[in-house]
Amino acid sequence: MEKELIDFLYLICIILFIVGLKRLSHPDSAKKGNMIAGIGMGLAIVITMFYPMENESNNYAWIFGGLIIGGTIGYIAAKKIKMTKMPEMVSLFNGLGGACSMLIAAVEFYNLPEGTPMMSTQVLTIIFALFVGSIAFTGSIVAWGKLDGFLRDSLVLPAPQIINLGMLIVVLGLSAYIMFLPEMNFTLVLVLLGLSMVYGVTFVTPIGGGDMPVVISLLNSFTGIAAAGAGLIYGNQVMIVGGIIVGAAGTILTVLMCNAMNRSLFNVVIGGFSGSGKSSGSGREEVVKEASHGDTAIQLKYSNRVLIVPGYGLAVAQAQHVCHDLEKALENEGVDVKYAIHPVAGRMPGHMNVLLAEADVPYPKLLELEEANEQMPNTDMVLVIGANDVVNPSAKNDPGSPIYGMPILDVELAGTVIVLKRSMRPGYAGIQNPLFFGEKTKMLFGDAKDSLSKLKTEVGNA
Amino acid sequence: MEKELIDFLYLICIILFIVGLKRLSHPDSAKKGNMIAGIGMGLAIVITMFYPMENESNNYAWIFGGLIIGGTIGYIAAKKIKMTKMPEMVSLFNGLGGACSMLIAAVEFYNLPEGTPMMSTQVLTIIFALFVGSIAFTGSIVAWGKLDGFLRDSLVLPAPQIINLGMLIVVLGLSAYIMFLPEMNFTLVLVLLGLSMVYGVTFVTPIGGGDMPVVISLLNSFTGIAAAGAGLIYGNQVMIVGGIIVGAAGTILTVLMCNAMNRSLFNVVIGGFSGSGKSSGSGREEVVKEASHGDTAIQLKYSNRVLIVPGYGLAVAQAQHVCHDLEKALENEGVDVKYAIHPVAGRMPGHMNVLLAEADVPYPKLLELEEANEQMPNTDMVLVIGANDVVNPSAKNDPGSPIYGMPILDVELAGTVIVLKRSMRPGYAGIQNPLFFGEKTKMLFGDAKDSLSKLKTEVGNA
Amino acid sequence: MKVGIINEKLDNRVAIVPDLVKRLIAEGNEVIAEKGCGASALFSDKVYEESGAVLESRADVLSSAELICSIMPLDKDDYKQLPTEAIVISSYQPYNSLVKTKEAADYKLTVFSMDMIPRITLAQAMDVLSSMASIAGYKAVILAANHLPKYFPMLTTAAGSIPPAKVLVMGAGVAGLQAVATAKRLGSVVQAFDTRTAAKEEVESLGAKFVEVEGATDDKAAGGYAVEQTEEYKQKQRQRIFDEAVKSDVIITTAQLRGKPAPILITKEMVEKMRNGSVIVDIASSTGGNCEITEDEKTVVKHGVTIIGNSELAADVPNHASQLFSKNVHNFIKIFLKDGKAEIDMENEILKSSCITSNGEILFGK
Amino acid sequence: MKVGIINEKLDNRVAIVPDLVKRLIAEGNEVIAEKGCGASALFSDKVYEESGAVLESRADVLSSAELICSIMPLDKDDYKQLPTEAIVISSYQPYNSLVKTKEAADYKLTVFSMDMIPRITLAQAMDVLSSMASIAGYKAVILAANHLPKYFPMLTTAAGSIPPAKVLVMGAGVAGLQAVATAKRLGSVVQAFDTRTAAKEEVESLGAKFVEVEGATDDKAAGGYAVEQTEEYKQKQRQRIFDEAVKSDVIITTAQLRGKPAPILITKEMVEKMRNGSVIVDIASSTGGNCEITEDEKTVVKHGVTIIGNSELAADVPNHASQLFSKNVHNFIKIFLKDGKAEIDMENEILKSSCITSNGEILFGK
Amino acid sequence: MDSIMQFIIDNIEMLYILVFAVFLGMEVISKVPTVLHTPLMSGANAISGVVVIGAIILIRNADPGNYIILIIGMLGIALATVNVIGGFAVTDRMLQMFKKKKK
Amino acid sequence: MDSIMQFIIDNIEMLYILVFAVFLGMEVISKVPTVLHTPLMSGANAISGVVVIGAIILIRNADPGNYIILIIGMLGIALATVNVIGGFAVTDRMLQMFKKKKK
Ligand SMILES: NC(=O)c1ccc[n+]([C@@H]2O[C@H](COP(=O)([O-])OP(=O)(O)OC[C@H]3O[C@@H](n4cnc5c(N)ncnc54)[C@H](OP(=O)(O)O)[C@@H]3O)[C@@H](O)[C@H]2O)c1
Ligand SMILES: NC(=O)c1ccc[n+]([C@@H]2O[C@H](COP(=O)([O-])OP(=O)(O)OC[C@H]3O[C@@H](n4cnc5c(N)ncnc54)[C@H](OP(=O)(O)O)[C@@H]3O)[C@@H](O)[C@H]2O)c1
Ligand SMILES: NC(=O)c1ccc[n+]([C@@H]2O[C@H](COP(=O)([O-])OP(=O)(O)OC[C@H]3O[C@@H](n4cnc5c(N)ncnc54)[C@H](O)[C@@H]3O)[C@@H](O)[C@H]2O)c1
Ligand SMILES: NC(=O)c1ccc[n+]([C@@H]2O[C@H](COP(=O)([O-])OP(=O)(O)OC[C@H]3O[C@@H](n4cnc5c(N)ncnc54)[C@H](O)[C@@H]3O)[C@@H](O)[C@H]2O)c1
Repeated sequence: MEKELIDFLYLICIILFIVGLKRLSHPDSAKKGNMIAGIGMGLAIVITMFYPMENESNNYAWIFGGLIIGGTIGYIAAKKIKMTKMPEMVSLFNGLGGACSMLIAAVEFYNLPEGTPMMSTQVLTIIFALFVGSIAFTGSIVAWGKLDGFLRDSLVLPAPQIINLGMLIVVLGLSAYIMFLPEMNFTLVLVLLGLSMVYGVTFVTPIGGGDMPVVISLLNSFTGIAAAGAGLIYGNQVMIVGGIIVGAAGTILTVLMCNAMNRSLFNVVIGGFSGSGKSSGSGREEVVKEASHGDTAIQLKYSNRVLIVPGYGLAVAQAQHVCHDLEKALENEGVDVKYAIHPVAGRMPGHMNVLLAEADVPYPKLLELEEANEQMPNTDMVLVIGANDVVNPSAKNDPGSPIYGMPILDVELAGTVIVLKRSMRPGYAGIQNPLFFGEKTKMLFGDAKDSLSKLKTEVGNA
Repeated sequence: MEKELIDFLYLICIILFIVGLKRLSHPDSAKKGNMIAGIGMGLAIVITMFYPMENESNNYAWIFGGLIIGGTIGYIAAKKIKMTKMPEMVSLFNGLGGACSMLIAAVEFYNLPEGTPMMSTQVLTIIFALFVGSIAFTGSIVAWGKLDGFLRDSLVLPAPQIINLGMLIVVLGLSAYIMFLPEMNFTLVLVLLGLSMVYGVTFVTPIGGGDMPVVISLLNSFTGIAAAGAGLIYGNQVMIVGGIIVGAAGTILTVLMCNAMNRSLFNVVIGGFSGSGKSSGSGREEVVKEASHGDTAIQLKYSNRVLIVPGYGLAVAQAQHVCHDLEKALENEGVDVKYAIHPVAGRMPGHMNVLLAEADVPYPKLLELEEANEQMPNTDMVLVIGANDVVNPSAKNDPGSPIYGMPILDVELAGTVIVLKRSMRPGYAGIQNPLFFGEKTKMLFGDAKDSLSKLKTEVGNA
Repeated sequence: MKVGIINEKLDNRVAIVPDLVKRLIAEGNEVIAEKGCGASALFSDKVYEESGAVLESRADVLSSAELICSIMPLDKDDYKQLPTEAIVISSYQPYNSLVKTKEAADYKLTVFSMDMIPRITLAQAMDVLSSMASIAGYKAVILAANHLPKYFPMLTTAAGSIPPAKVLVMGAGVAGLQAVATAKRLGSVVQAFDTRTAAKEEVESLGAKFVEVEGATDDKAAGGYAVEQTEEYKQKQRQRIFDEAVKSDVIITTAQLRGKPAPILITKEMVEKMRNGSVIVDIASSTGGNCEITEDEKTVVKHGVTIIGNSELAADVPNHASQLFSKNVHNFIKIFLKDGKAEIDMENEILKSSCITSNGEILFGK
Repeated sequence: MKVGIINEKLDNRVAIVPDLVKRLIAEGNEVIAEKGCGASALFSDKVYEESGAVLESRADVLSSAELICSIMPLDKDDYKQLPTEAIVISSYQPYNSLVKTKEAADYKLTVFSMDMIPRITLAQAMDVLSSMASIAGYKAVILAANHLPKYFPMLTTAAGSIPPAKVLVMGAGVAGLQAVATAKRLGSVVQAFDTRTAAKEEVESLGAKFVEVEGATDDKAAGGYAVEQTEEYKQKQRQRIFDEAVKSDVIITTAQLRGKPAPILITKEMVEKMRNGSVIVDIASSTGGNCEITEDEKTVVKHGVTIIGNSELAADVPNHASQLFSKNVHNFIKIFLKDGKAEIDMENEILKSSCITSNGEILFGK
Repeated sequence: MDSIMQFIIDNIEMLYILVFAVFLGMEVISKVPTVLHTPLMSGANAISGVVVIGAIILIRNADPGNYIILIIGMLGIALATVNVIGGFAVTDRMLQMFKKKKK
Repeated sequence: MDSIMQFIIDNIEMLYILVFAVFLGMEVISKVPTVLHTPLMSGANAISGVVVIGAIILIRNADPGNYIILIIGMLGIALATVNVIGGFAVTDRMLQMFKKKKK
């Protein structure tokens, strides 16, 4: 086929990528978007088989071999992995993509015709692809390890900032040196490759486990850029444009993720991801997991049964109206929402009744303790809003606790528990609550009214 | 300068256009966005002065003459025009841009070297620019006339759909004919130009005045496409890309505007804009102006004082909570919001008090009739929510009215009045309300709860 | 014009409050008030004096006033002392009984009965039926809450849960709607009944539930007053009310028919089936009551149910009730009192409808 | 175990309601009830019988019961008939007066006073102080609304506007908070006062305003009970209360100090300056009242202000109050009653604190 | 037709640019709040005055003696400039109302 | 440096394309709800496996006897394909939870 025709077909692939990404960014169309992008990729691979070459030895057997092996492994891995392990998987996949760029760059360096001037765009391009691909490769592997747990967070480098800066200078210096040489020195290239891979490791290692999603997104954009670099080597449009688009999208996504965590891009890129105390504990200590408004909202929206446990904090925040609004928004989405009223929630008998009546929550939506506890196992999500003592499992488990013997709402029987409060401070009884460190629990810190209205907005958006 | 360098600089202009448009689509950055786009345009004009030409006769005097004349007229017109007349102005401006494309295309046809084959991309391009530019030109002028009022809406063509289709076939046929001729026939080109202009007129004429904003947006995208067409004639990147971007953006904007009016693009393009009864009255009859949620929200947000007049409809819609939410959202934006409580609003004494107390509206926010009427002249906007009789000026002006003599809330003393109700149906007294046809009044049809929650969302977005 | 205020013998309210005295004087009138007239409505003689009223004995007030304002009709003793040209503004409720009207006619007095003012938009500001009914609706709920041996709102406490009280409001006119609103405020579960079709929307506009009984005769033409319903409808209605009533903790009845006895909505049988301790407040008691065994102006306990028959509940909120009543009176007076002079134009719809007797002739019903 | 229920001589409530009778019997006990014991709380003898209780005369109940439950302390006549090994569960309020306790000690009875149960989390379900105070807070507002010659909520009507009533709640404990909530529900403007620092947040959590007086002595250590304040503070407080009180239409006072007379928060002077027709409900009246001129268990009108002194308002909502009280009693009994047998472990904190006399010895205060 | 196909193949990169420009134009606008519809339309309209570039090129190319073309060209420049300058100025005025008020 | 400048000038249209691609990449994502961050990242990651094209070209160009290159190339293809196939499949699974439930 003519190269121009191929390029025209590649344009279609690119359009499919763009449309796919676009659709991926809306919940309703995301699944389709993913498929569209996949079709684009398939088309690109097929087209490439017909790409006109100087030296068409083709070697289709090798190609199909690679495709089949990779495809099988990828598919099985994706299907077998547990839902909770998906981010790790993405990170690993991403590393493999980076590795491919790296390999291509290395081979192309090796393939460079005798006497190619080193100081050329071509060499620059190859070095770029090599460098970025290597970082994406090893960085992703480290991120994977951290998320999966086989690499410990506590493995800390001394003065990571300085090490990273040093590594960067060395790698860039070596690259320049290679280009200034009169002719190719493949050994040096291999050294460069090695150093780049090490840099990938030192880049990610200092970063706390809680920030890994951001890092993965960043490394993903690196992979995209590396792919674009590899594309430049061949002047291949779909690689260049596809890679750049992923690079740009990944960068923006990284920024968005930082924003969602209330961190700045600067803090992330320069500040070396100095893990925020709260989210990155050191494995053995009790760790509090923080929830995000977005994820909570989507989880709520796609639940079947939700139980709201209001407490004194709901009253303090005067969040009863917003709470009712959220409840109605969820009901609109087909979620069954009820309230579990603990007899001593709040600070006076019937405190919660007063509040919820004010917000016009219909009486049949209120469940009493026993009823609520019966329904707990069939409940997908519990929203604990400014309650504390009334959901404290110590009352059941810890005979030494001052509240031992008080009946509580057994929220841990439900699928997921989200606790809305401002801090880790205790409630009326003045005691710590083990629920907050529970397997199923996530904390959504902030004033209850704020958090609820954000949740409501996100439920509307999602 | 080298053409490539120019193209590189043009890229910068294009980036400025894109960034400008991007910013124009957010309220906070819109002003800057406009400036950025303007800078891009200035840069493009300057660069073009250095564009390499085969035949550089330059004729700078003519160029500067044109720029100065056009610039002066444009600037003065833009500054002098009344705020309310701006849409007309935009339409007129747009027509002039289209006219320029048309002129360029005509001249370039005329300039075609002897013996150019007619069946060529070049000729096709020129004809395209000529055709689209002409439509944009005359269409915009008609739209301007309709908005300004010097062209009457009642000027109706018989069977406009058929006329338009016929015109289109004739124009396309003539274009094809010209291209199939062995050599250029400039007379025919002038005929084509004339017919295209007529088509522009017949295209817009059947459309009701209320739909003009949509039409202007559509014609604007035509102008952009025409500019791109003209750009193709010269292979000029900034014209091509700039024109295409405006064309695409204009088309999307048109669709968005249709959506905001609850009309489909189909209804607009094929259905020949058959004016919806409500918004396009025939000049002399009393016309009800409909407000959009977006515009109302922005007006509210940028008001200093807003008065809410609740009525029975607020109670029927049970919209008291949303109403309070909107009030708080506005207060957050620094707007002073009060409620004007008419003594007989609702269906029982104190009906509004009961509602607003339920929503926890603080008592000091409630004004009585006399107080409210005193404040009316200092009020920027009045939101009449499901009230009718209590704001009916007939009680003051029309001795024959059954409610003559009842004290009313004199909302017409305020800057703007937005009435939220579901239809034009009368209230308790069963009589029509002249307020709804008033100079300052706009209707926001729909259930009060719906409308209010949309307003609240828009206030948040804007 | 000399305006007289007297002490109501059977009522806590007063027809003209001190605030209004000031206004009347500012408008060029004189005001003479019987000593102690405002006491039970918590307006002391001192305040009256400060407002400019001259305090006199009842006899003096009656004999010198040109315009007498009262809440309840005067009696024969009073008439004797009044000059015949005196104008009386009061509530004679001629639809319920013409006795008082006849007495006034005998003395050739001109009487405007505030309750006869037509319920047109223009007259809303004079509508004592509305203003008093509104207070009665509120008070009925407060009374019921006070008598009920239970809580109104729902309450979940360490010592167990208390379900919300069930309140049924019969007749969703002005009083009924206000009762609905007040009962809802207090946290009870409220249902309401009415035969007017518009009532459903009105009840729902207060967030309460409407108990629908199909087949009601519509009454748009009756200008806001209820009309008598068919027998079949009444039967259906009784069954539905029966079912709801026996489940209710509180029933508030307000259904009235102008010039007719109030419809019986709660039978003796229903009362017997109601839970012990339940409360019925019957605002329609003066025209016979909506409950079969209501005793007017009495609170009785029958079959374990407390039945309060009181059509003048507004008198139990005398301070505010007097304020609203005076405002109504003032708005009414303004129609014919210009610069301290009465100019009565009998063509005026409001005056025509509300003048029940003049010159010895009974105009009511004409 | 034979559980006895007696008719309260001075109270409308009953210590054990029929629902609880069923439970007790299911748990292996017998229940004997005095005829008519539940009548005033609207539980008929028939229902008691249906629940499984044996109805007897008072004498029979007293002489055969092993465990007697009552709301108010028994009197000497009763003691005479009781076997000495009998256990009495009631509210003796020994902090206020030891007379009744001494009498019981004289007869060597074992008395558990429900009001002495410590206010720890575990005992919340037995806390009669809370459950009764909560009802009292509600009832206080209903009573006030019933006595006030005004409307509680704001009302804009064709006959003029009525401003909302101003309610001041003093002491924001259980009763006070419930009063705040109820008054807010009714649409009045509510302010509340308390010396506890946590009270501000609690009051605001009900949407009402807290009247701040700076310089209060904190009481975190006192386990929920209020402590006495400094003289300077009291002065400041009195001034602030003065200012607010004279502007209020309704004042509800609930401030109590355990074992001491209630603090005087409303002086005679303040009452004099209050508007005519205002209402004060003093829940602290049994320990002297927060208002200087409160008369316990009486409703008096002084200086134009209605002052209701009643510390047992819960008795005015007898049906629900009895339900809650029984639930409290039941939760308490469950501590020591296993399979119909009493196993009293005096090491148990709750039993230890609430047992005020046993074996002729007064344990209260030990 | 062949020539058009050829044209496309010859200008494949141009085609990329066009397609991307269309996407960009659409994307940039896609989530504008209703309140900005009119100003945005006005701003886009000003940019569509980019056709002025064409008129400038036309004149610069023209024979200095060919007055017809020069006049038409100048007219074109003037018209398009009205569109550009007027357009940006009007947009700016419309956007005045979005100025934040001080609280 | 000059050569780089020259490179840019020679490939001006490529530059347009690149710039537009960057813009498009950014625009397309700019308003994604937080809940979609992870799936979107995963989807973008799958697309970044487009580098597989490079590996294919590499092999197709390679000397059929040069086993080192062929093996490395095949490895590259395999790795990139894991990225592509695995990426799309994982994304798809993540998006399962967005399926609308029937009301
Ligand atoms: N019901 C009664 O009659 C009564 C009477 C007296 C005492 N009590 C006691 O009160 C307790 C009631 O339990 P509970 O679970 O309702 O309350 P809680 O245990 O006191 O916990 C309330 C929680 O709400 C959070 N909170 C406060 N303000 C908030 C805001 N604006 N936004 C979000 N969260 C907020 C606080 O955490 P942050 O500070 O971290 O936000 C606090 O941990 C029990 O211990 C009960 O024994 C009850
Ligand atoms: N306050 C009293 O004591 C009392 C007692 C009896 C009578 N009235 C009379 O009632 C009237 C009160 O005046 P008003 O202005 O409050 O009410 P109104 O004149 O009855 O008008 C209410 C308006 O609300 C609109 N509406 C109804 N449902 C709505 C919904 N869900 N969403 C949005 N709009 C809705 C209706 O128009 P659409 O159908 O087009 O939506 C209607 O025009 C006066 O005429 C008064 O005399 C008052
Ligand atoms: N035009 C005005 O401005 C104006 C002023 C005041 C009242 N109104 C209207 O007049 C109407 C009646 O007011 P009112 O309170 O004085 O009426 P009312 O006291 O005469 O009757 C009270 C209610 O009882 C209802 N009723 C009658 N028979 C019944 C039955 N058998 N079963 C159930 N309900 C029955 C009536 O429909 C009415 O709603 C209301 O709709 C009110 O809004 C209008
Ligand atoms: N631990 C528990 O589970 C539990 C159970 C019940 C009550 N409590 C708490 O105990 C506290 C007191 O409850 P209560 O209602 O029985 O108390 P109470 O009846 O003893 O006193 C009522 C209120 O009056 C206040 N007060 C005392 N002196 C005052 C003064 N001079 N001025 C103003 N206010 C004064 C007190 O601070 C208290 O809030 C409350 O905070 C309540 O939440 C805790």
